[in-house]
Amino acid sequence: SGGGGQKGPGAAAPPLVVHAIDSGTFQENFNPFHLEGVNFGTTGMIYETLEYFNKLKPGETQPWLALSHAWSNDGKTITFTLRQGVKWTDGKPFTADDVVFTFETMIKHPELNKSAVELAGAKALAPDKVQLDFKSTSYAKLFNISGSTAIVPKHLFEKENPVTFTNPKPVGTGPYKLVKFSAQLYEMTKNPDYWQPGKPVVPTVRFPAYTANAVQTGLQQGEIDWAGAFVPDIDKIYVQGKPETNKYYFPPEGVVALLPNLTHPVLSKPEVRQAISLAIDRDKIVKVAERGYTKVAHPTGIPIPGGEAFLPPAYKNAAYKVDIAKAKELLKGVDPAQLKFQLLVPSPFTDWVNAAQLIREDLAKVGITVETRGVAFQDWVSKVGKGSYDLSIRATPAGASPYFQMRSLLFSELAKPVGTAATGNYQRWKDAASDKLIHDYAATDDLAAQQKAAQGLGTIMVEKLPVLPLFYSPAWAQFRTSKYVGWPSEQDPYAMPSPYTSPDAAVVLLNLRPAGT
Amino acid sequence: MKIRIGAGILVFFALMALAGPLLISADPAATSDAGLQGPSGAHWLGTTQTGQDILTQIVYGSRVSLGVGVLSAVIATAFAIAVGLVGGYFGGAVDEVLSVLTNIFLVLPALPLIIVLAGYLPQRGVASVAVVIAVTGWAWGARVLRAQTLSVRRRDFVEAARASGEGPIRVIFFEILPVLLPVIATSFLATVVGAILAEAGLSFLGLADLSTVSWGSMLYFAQNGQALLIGAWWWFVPPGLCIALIGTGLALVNFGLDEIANPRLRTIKVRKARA
Amino acid sequence: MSDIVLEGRNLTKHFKAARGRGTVHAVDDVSLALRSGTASALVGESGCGKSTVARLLAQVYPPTSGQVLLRGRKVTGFREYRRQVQLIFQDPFASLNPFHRVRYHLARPLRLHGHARSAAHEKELVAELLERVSLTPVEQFMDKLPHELSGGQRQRVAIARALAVRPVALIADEPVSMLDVSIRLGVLRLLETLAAESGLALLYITHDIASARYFAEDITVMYAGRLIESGPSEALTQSPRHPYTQLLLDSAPDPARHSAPVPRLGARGEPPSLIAPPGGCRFHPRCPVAMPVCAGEVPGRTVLGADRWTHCWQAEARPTSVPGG
Amino acid sequence: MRFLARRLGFYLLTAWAAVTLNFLIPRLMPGDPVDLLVARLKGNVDPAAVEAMKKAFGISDAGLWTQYVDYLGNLFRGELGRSITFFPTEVSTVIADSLPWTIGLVGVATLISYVVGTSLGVLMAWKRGTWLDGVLPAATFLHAVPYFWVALVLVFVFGSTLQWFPGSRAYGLEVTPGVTGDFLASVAYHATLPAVTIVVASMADRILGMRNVMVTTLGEDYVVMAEAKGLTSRRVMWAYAARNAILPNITSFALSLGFVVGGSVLTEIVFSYPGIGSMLLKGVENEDFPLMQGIFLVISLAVLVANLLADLAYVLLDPRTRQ
Amino acid sequence: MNVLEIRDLGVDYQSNSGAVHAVDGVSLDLRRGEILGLAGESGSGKSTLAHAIGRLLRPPAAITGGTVTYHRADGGAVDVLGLRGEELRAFRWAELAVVFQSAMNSLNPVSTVGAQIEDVLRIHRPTMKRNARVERSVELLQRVGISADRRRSYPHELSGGMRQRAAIAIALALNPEIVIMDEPTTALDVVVQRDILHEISALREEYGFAVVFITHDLSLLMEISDRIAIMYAGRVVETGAARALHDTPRHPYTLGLLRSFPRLHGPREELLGIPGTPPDLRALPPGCAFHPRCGQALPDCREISPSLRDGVSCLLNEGKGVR
Ligand SMILES: Nc1ncnc2c1ncn2[C@@H]1O[C@H](COP(=O)(O)OP(=O)(O)OP(=O)(O)O)[C@@H](O)[C@H]1O
Ligand SMILES: Nc1ncnc2c1ncn2[C@@H]1O[C@H](COP(=O)(O)OP(=O)(O)OP(=O)(O)O)[C@@H](O)[C@H]1O
Ligand SMILES: [Mg+2]
Ligand SMILES: [Mg+2]
Ligand code: NI
Repeated sequence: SGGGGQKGPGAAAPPLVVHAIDSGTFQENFNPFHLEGVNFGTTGMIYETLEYFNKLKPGETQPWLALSHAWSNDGKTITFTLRQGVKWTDGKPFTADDVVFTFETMIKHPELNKSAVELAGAKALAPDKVQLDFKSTSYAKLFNISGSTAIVPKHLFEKENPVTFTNPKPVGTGPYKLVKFSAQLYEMTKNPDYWQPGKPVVPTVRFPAYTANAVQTGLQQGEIDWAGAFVPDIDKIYVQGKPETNKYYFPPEGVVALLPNLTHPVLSKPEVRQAISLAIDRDKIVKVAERGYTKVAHPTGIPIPGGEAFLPPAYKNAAYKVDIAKAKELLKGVDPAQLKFQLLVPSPFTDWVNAAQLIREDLAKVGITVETRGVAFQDWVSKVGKGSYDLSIRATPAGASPYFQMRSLLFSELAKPVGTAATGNYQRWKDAASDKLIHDYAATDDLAAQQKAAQGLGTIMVEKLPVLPLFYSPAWAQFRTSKYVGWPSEQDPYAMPSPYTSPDAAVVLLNLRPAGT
Repeated sequence: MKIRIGAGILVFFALMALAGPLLISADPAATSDAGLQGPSGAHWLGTTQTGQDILTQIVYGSRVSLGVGVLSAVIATAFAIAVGLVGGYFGGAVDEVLSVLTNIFLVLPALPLIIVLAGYLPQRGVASVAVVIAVTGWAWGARVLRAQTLSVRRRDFVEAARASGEGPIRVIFFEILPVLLPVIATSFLATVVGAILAEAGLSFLGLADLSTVSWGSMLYFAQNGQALLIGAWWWFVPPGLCIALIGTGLALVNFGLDEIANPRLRTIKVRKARA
Repeated sequence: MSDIVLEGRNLTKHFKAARGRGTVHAVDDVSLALRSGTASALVGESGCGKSTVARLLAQVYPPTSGQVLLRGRKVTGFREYRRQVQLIFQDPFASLNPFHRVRYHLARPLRLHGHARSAAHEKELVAELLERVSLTPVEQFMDKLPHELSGGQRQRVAIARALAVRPVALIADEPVSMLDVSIRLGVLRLLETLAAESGLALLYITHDIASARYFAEDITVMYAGRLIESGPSEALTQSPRHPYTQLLLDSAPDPARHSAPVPRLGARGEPPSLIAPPGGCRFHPRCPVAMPVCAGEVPGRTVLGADRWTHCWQAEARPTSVPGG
Repeated sequence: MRFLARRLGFYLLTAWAAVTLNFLIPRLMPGDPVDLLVARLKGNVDPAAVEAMKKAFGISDAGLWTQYVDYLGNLFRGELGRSITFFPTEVSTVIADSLPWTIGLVGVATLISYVVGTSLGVLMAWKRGTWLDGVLPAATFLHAVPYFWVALVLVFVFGSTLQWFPGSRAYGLEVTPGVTGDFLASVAYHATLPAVTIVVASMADRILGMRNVMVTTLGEDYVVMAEAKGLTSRRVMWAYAARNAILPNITSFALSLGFVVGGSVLTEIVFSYPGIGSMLLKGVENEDFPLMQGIFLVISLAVLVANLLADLAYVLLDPRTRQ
Repeated sequence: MNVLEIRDLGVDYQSNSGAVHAVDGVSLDLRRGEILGLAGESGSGKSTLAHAIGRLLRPPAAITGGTVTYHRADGGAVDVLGLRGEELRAFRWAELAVVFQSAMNSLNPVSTVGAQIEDVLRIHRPTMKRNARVERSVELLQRVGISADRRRSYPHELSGGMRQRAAIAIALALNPEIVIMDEPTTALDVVVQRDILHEISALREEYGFAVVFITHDLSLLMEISDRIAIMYAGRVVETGAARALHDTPRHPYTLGLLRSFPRLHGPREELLGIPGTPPDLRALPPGCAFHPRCGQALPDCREISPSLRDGVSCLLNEGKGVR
């Protein structure tokens, strides 16, 4: 493509105003290694990953800075073939050295390796070939390796301490460049030398600072073109009777489940969990607590649509149905005096607080007394982590494939003894069959084999009820089609529509085209 | 007059807190399909987004709001009495230390301190919130009480009691304390207002227990539910109004007490002087 | 001459001045004796240290130096001392706790000092006390709160409270200066009778030297923290020996004078600061007849006869003549 | 001067107390920011990474005393640690960015509130028995209204319903920060509602306080005498009565600053104002202990300085303290 | 040659529990250049009367009736109670000045003594130059025995006696015809009191102003005043030349008062005092207010309220009083 970029009608194209993360002010931090505090857009728009994973279609990947990858050594080595002719925005070429530097930095500074990729080493085999070695089989971690690690320019980063470097003048390979920064607004313009010819079409992207409150007004007054906000009453505040232009799309991103503490003598009984599940009116929770913005979860917990292939065939069409009579029947053998639980919720999550209230009302109908307790977020983290709760509500992210979700939900190694903080499997599910299926999944690169393992895990979810899925946690995305069209939709879920997901947001931007074309 | 209006307001809210839940025995958290309805015959004050009845919430919330207010004021006042009276009565080094402590807590900004403390608080139940508010709210009373004790201590009747052989404890609690009761009442009432406001602020920031219905948590949910933007004034007006009204009631009683002590403060009808 | 009940010897009291600006020499080297059945007066202008002397004698303050003797002995027990020496304060509006009834004010000392055997006895004693101070009908007064009493009545309650302890010495610190002229007399008379009847040693502190003449047998005059002259009241008021006493007597209004314009006095200026009191005789800066020695040395006590003495270099020089202009 | 020296000593002591309190609170309270961060990362964290993070956040296992000494040392160098929310930005930077907004907003609002409130109090005391007495019940009511509720109502009425003033942010999207007329105008326009909130909510205290002191002062002999001297009402009211009544009012004003700052925290949050209050809430929500503490410290010290200024004003205004 | 004539003056304090008739039908004359003593027990209405004359009453006090007439030296008469606005301001201090009981309270604590004198000059003598004002204030201070360098002293830097002198100096600033002194020496001790009294009488000789001198120390009044009025329960019960009042008091109350003062000189007399306590002005006994305390009360005293005739208001001896 031409060095000067497109002139003509494109030059008059309006800027896109984006609200990604609630924030009163921005700090000048564009270091993609950072998870907290880094400004949105750093990964995706400025820095890019090796490959792109569509989280809405598990298994669908796209080459990005890497053209392809190849596993060897039983999943302990991966080799990437890199795209040629890509340039950093300062004109220097993008090479294998940059990739090696990026991964070596993660080895040197474990605190930057936030997704726990078990890297052992990185080396450049050729200017366009990079080999990464791992301590263990890492098929399942491909997303963390190539889908979420942003590659940084070695020639600039090697001069800095990557842990504390805030990178105020970022130089990336991505479609946009930072041009303006102030505490309440930063702005990016398109990279004229971007490697995807003719793209991006949106010339300017502006990121004003909005807090959770302010963004509502911003949406109402039409200041924002693209937001990822929870809007309590979306019809009134955002749509305002213009559904053709003021659109939104809330695809499932993970699953919110009721966690029964399996070390509890009563909750460890499957029939009790079954009864609880039968008594809960999930439709009402979705309608009242979640304002109808999401859907009741599939009993396997795997997000639908998108994850159909991972569903066990027997339960493909399974759905929850309230059955009070059956629930009562199941509880016959349990001493009613023991059916008293405390439901722990983080009180800042108001929708969960409301859901807890509904669960309480539902369970009361089958003779289970629930006391809902709202606690501070960190207290909830610590209590659930340590297993000192009866019932709780928690979200598990889907990740780029059901593996992460299932591992986090069911892997017995994550279940720590009560009193020790766990990082997953908070309900403390210990089941050899589940563990084997998780191992099977991780040990293969073959999609069919992976799907089979996932189906096995799904069956366990439905039959044994280690956790009780409630509803999908939605990804929030509001976008106006008055300036640009081409947004993801249920019909064409090519990327997560939320502006706060990276690098998906960049993919969305690259797909936009002016309204009326 | 002021006292009467103020006391009327307070009695109203006290009745609401004590007897209200007996009359309206609904669950304040109970949801329904009728979300976001304006005031009507079925829901006198309308409903929240999740269909909770606002009147029920107001009635039950009064318990928490008043409870936190009164509880922390009791704790703070007890502390203020201890510090103020002991320091003021004994004087000397004890007083120096106590009054520096008091002054420190006086200048430290209370709400930020409460926020920070609450931020660390693992359990944000009613009692712990009340304690945190009390911790930051006693200094004002202690300062006033100390100053008053200093002046009362010099009064002849205290000297006289000592001269007739009374011991210090008896002098403090039987001679000085009763005289300070109006001051204590004033500072107690002021602390209640402060504590109710602080609790509301904390809840509004989501730093109190939100699964208990209080006026503050109602405002939190109203704010989170964007009651403002969707024009659901019936959601955020009543709790705020209740807080303000109860504060007004307490303040009116307080000003009334002040006016009894200092009649000059009364508002007066000026009669035309003889022409 | 009756025996000495309470005696202060060389009492000195220094206070730390407010905000740490030096020392207040409130009382310096004051010796004073009270005899049973006798009313003595301590006279001096405002701020000269009268109340401080009273409080030292009542052992409300510990003296900086000097000692207080009760019947010739030092008493250390706090309560024991209170049982013997009682104080009546200037302001009847302030000396009763507005919260307690008359009965409480009188019953507390009775109980504290173990005079009451039972509740009934206590009530009896309270009634007796009220009767002694002429607050009748006693039943009616017993249950009154201080604000329901007039100033004179309050002062009577205060006196009754002091009496409840059954002291041997009573110190009345300006007991009537806050009362209306017309009711002063009654209270003073009451004190006078009590001293005479029950053999109390009474110290009457006042700045009104005329009332001292009427109600005390002897008068001691104080100036800027020191005693300057003492003598039987009639003799002292009719023939003062110290120039300050003279001045005090001259200054007192005399209704018989009818002499506008008011004559200028021999001395001018105001009482000295007690933080840096003048050296020598403290009166010398204002004294119309000061001699060089007055500024240099503190005059010693010149005994002028039975119970009469003064601290003045003039008296030293001319022991029998009356100084002043 | 002695008075000032004493006050200065007191403020130093208080500053030290605030600093120490700040040090102790996190160490006496349970909770570990790294656990929280791990929770937010939703699992999948390497234990080695946790350890490394602890180091990065400056969480130390050293003895309390050593930590205290280090802490004081860092403080003297102006190092407040790194924010967790805005990692790796230094807390001091975060504060430096947000403090000017708060100082500007609170400063101007407090000034207005003080001047208007005090003048109104003076007038109300002076004109007792006129229609101005009607302000009294209103002030009593406002005195008890939570700041954030006033803010909400103002946003509702003037922000969303009438749309006269913006209900959020500190300046418009269309202007670029800088010393330009456009920018300053935008800042003033955006600050209107928050400032009005603080003024409305804090003014009642000033009115009531000043009125009461003033009423008492008006009964003083020197005011009666000033009137007897045949001075004009204005002169009696201001030079004699208000001039004296303002003295006790200054002290109570200084002490109320803490409340105003507290109220402004809530106000900023409602208005998404980029000041220190919003940052404090962000810190609390994210368990960003370094940030929380840094902000609390700065607020405390700012209130202390304001108090010191009030003391200075007192000394200037009251000849009795000038010795 | 009256400079001031008070006729049937009444002042009430309005209160919820009924009106207090603090001054009730008082008629008095003040002659040019004389000292009129006003005596009476606490609460008998002396200050209220003084304030009423100076038009200094504040609500809840209200004048209920009567007149106060001021006669200028040139013969013109002024209805004092009818003065409004500018007239009243001009009348104040230029014609009638006031010295209050406690100088500490009647001097503005935050302004210098000199400034408080110059304040009067500036308002009343707008044409006077600054230098002239300073000169005049120095002159006045020196006249009352305060050295010129004290002009810039604040009240708290002066001793009690000096403050009282300063208050007198302020009162004399405009050479008024009348000076009202409300217990100007009560707070001072006898020696200083005598000094001040001397000063007052000397100044009066020099300037020839008339003085209303209020105190409850009757013996002091007897010494300094030309004529005396005795007040009881808001009424004047006896007036007369000081000597006459002393030698032949006609009202039993006056007699009682005289017999309450112990004498310093001469033989010891028997002190009689007055039994009972002063009445509550809210519930005055019917008839002569003094009758419950009067040893010689007639049955009629209980019903008939006597009026002031020939300088006494008493029913005894057909209205001639005790003797
Ligand atoms: N507790 C105290 N601390 C410091 N100074 C004191 C204290 N008590 C009294 N003084 C000072 O000691 C001096 C004597 O005071 P004292 O009260 O004994 O005088 P007084 O003769 O009783 O005066 P008055 O007639 O006004 O009652 C005064 O200068 C007073 O200021
Ligand atoms: N503001 C007021 N409200 C009600 N009553 C008042 C008020 N001020 C004074 N009084 C009453 O008016 C009466 C006269 O008071 P006033 O001050 O004139 O007496 P006084 O003779 O000057 O007494 P004192 O010798 O104590 O100064 C008193 O009974 C008093 O209680
Ligand atoms: Mg005294
Ligand atoms: Mg008076
Ligand atoms: Ni005579």
